[in-house]
Amino acid sequence: MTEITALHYLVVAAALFVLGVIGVLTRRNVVIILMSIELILNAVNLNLVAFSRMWGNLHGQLFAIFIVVDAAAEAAVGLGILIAFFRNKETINVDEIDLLKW
Amino acid sequence: MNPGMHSALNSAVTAANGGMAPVATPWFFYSLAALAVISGVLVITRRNAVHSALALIVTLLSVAGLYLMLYAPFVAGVQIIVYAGGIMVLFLFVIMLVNLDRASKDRQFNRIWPVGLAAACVLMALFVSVIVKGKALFTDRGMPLSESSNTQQIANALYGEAGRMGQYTFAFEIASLLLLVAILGAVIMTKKKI
Amino acid sequence: MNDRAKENKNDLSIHSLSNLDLEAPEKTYLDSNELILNMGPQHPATHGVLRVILKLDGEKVLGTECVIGYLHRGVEKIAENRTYSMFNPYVDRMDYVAAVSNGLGYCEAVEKLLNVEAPPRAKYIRVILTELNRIASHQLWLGTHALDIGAMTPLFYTFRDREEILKIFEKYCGARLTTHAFRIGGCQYETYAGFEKDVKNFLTFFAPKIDEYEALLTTNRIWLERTKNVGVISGADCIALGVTGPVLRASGVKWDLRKAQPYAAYSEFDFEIPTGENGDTYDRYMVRMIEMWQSMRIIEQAVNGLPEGPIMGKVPKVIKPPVGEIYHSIEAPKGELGYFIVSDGSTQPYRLRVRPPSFVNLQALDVMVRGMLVADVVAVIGTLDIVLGEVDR
Amino acid sequence: MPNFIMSYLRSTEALTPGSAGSQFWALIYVLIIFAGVSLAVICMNWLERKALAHFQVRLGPMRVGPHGLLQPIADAVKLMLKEDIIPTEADQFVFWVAPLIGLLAAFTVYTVIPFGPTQAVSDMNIGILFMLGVSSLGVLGIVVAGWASNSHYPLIGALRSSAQMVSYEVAMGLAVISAILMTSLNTSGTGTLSMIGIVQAQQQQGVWFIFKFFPLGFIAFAIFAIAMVAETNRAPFDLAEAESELTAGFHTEYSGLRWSLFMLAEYAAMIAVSAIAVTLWLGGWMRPFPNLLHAPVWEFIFSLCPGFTFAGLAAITLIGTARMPAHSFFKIQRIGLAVFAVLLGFIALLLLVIAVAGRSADISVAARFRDGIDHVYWFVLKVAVFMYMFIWYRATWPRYRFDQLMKIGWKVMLPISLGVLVVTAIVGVIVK
Repeated sequence: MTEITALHYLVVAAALFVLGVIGVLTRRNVVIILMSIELILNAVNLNLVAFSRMWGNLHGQLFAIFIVVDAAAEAAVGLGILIAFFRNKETINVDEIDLLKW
Repeated sequence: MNPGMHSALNSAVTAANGGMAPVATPWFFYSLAALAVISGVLVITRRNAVHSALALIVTLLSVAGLYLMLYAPFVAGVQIIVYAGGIMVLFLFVIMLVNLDRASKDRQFNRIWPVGLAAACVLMALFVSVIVKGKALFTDRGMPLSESSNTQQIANALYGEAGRMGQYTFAFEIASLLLLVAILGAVIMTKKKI
Repeated sequence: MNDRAKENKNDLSIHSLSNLDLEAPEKTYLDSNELILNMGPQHPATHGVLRVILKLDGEKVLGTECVIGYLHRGVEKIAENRTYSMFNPYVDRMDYVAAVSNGLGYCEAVEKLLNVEAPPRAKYIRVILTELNRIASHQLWLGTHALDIGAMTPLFYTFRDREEILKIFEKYCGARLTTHAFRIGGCQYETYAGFEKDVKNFLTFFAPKIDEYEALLTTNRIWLERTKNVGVISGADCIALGVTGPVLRASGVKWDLRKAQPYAAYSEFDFEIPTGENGDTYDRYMVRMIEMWQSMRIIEQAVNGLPEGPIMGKVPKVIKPPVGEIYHSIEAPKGELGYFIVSDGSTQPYRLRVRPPSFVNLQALDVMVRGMLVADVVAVIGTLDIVLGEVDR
Repeated sequence: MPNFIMSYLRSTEALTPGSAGSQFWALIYVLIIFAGVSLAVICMNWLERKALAHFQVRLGPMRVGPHGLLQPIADAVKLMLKEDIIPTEADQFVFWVAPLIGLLAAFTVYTVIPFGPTQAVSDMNIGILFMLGVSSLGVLGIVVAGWASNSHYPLIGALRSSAQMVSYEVAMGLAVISAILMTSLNTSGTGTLSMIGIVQAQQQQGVWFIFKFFPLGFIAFAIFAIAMVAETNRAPFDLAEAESELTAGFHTEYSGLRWSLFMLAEYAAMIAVSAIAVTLWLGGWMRPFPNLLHAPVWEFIFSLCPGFTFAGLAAITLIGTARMPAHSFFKIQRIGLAVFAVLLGFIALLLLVIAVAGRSADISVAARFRDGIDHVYWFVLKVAVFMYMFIWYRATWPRYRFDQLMKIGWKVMLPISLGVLVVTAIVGVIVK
């Protein structure tokens, strides 16, 4: 087998990124859309860490840590909005969330 | 405790600081990558949100494994603690709170799903072209990272060393502010009566 | 019962049995995500076969509904088909952990109807056995109550010590639980040789054991947190609901039939009636603990002053009370235990009605647990000290 | 013998097999630890039932084997043969996979637990982070089990326990950080997250972290000791499986083998968190006073401890054999107990021989072996104390209510652990 280079990781990350984009663009369930966003963020993280390895410095890893922080904040706020919304509309389908007020 | 303990200890410390042969093999990478991608597919195709969440956990853990292979143990640890242990529990919690059998019996994909899929395909084509054309760009450029002092180096970058501010100290503080805002936002959003 | 149940009397579904608005869970909604939880009849903390339907908001109790009758044996109807003497053993099966008290209440009621009186020695024996039984009942309450709140160990301690009381019962009348110790007009059995010594031994044996229970619980922080301000009920509410016994006294109402309407030989003894202040679970716990001490005091006085003499009053061979009705109540361990007997002059009661303390006290459950958490429901069921045999009869 | 077996044994560097890159020995260690933990869970099961019984003035299991020694095995066989019921309405796959998640999380952490300076599968650079992370995955198994059962009691139990575990993880993590902070109080000023490194830091500083900056280390330890009980859902924080309230909490619908997997995971997690506490605050594998009583004679005396412990156990067992009732009914049990006593005595003899042999030749195989036994012995002894404490808590205390539990977690433990962390940092800077 060949040695694993940064390219291999980029392929995996690209695949995860595309999967996340498909999830965001096609699913109706908001929870799954949020999970797809996590997939996208993970793909980005994987890229950053792979580049960090490629260049031999730590900036990529540090960025990845900041993105994890961001993901945590995003999940908390996103799920908070989801609950607030569910309380009012009793639905978690995005295409029913098409009004800017309720 | 044997008398030779202290010397053994010192040698252990020096050995840990020096580089050592990685145990990981290509086989390991391929299985982790396959696991990540397959469960990624499951995340976006499952009807039931809990199944999706479980699949996402598998993805996250295999990505953590990939981080370990990339000599980023601290990021892997953060990934496990924050993502798998924290965020996913939050997700499962919310899924249970809004547990609607209806949602899993509904139509799963929105009406414009062909458009979304097409857009994603275009994106994928872009990625493929970048990877194919720029293959030569992605080879190792720098010194291999040391796995054993990874945490210390990250700490130095975040908090600064020897009295100087680190490169990322300011960003770190901003991140804490972001988390604070997120906490407040989540509380305000979910609390019935404040 | 709601309207639906009235339409269909045979409908035993959860909806027909409940006053709660059970339609709500149909529309799950986060602001009112009410959850209907069926606690029992097979549940470790319902002390038998009580079924409590809980309406919950998360873990907060919005309302409760007790479904009883799983242990119904028709004791009151049986009484109409038995002679007065034949019915005597049946009352032991109501509150089976305080069988002696049940027997005492029934025998005294019939005696009142017959207008006979038990001789002093019989009365003293009755007091001794009843108070021993009160201690046994409180021990069982303490063990199960503590187990409900999560402390396993007191259960085994109390059962170990309760054994000593049951041994005395066994020696006295041959039965441990459903004793059938008394007869109408007195006692059937004379005390066995060494009875007084056994009882005195028990008193010296038991005093340090109460301290042992208290060492585990009374000042335990977790116990205090679990019982203080839990299941609070005011004295007025207690009286309105007819709640009696330690529950009433813990709410600050000093009402004990042993003092208020002395029966048996209680007027001759010196004892205190403990009362609480807050009417919470902790006060009820303390009241019962002090009651055990007071029972020991009474037993001590009774054993020391046990008079000589006959143990059976002048009762005809065939018990045929005159036409009339009588209500007689005693202070059972759980509260006021009353017997209402209507006699038509025959050998069998025309109608017999029991006022069981557990049944009446159980009504307070809803008042006590509204707004509390699920864990408190368990604590409150324990603190009410119900026996389903008595609730359902 | 092949090189891949011997190279690790011959290496003079004291490294764990994982760090030395010896996959073969890492695998052997994994198997040993897996078997050892399973055995420890079985012993713990027996001990809990017996100790709890004696707390509660009863005898506990007495029938299966002498003094119920074979009871856990009988239970295990029963549970394996029992029908495994999956409720019709349950989510089959998730119901099936939930106990495995818990078990996986509970057993994975053992890869970094150091039973000795080399007696660990691997010395991970992020050891303690890894342990906290993986052990926090256990909550997923519980949440998912409660959800998959599709029943009210398990759901409430799962929600309770997940909220509980997530909240106590915060206080736990902060207490752990204050211990990690203490590892950096050396000349170079760099701390470590490695489990072995933490114990070695205690060795270098000459003090267990529980006594460091007294009472700061002790408070952090106490917070961890409380949080770990909550983390493993044990009394008095066993709300998730509160028997009197929720019948059995999240595993109400589970039966047979799957239920026993939950139990296995719970006990394995208990041992794991105790091991963290021992590693972080109680000097891990170190024997008492390694820096004060370091004369060879003390070395020798302390190395006799494992042997004498087993000898004591053998003596107790012999006394038990002698005290068996003289009825013929007990004949087999008496023989069984005697055999057990002889077995324990044999182990004691072996350990004593190794200790004596290790004394005469300092760098020999026997000395290495003796040191290994010593390390594992002291580590296991310290963990066993915690295990006993778990039983003791259960026998003594009532159960907290959910809101009280949350109040303690967020309003008491979290501020205290934060305060301890800050004060530890300040004191550390001043001392330096």
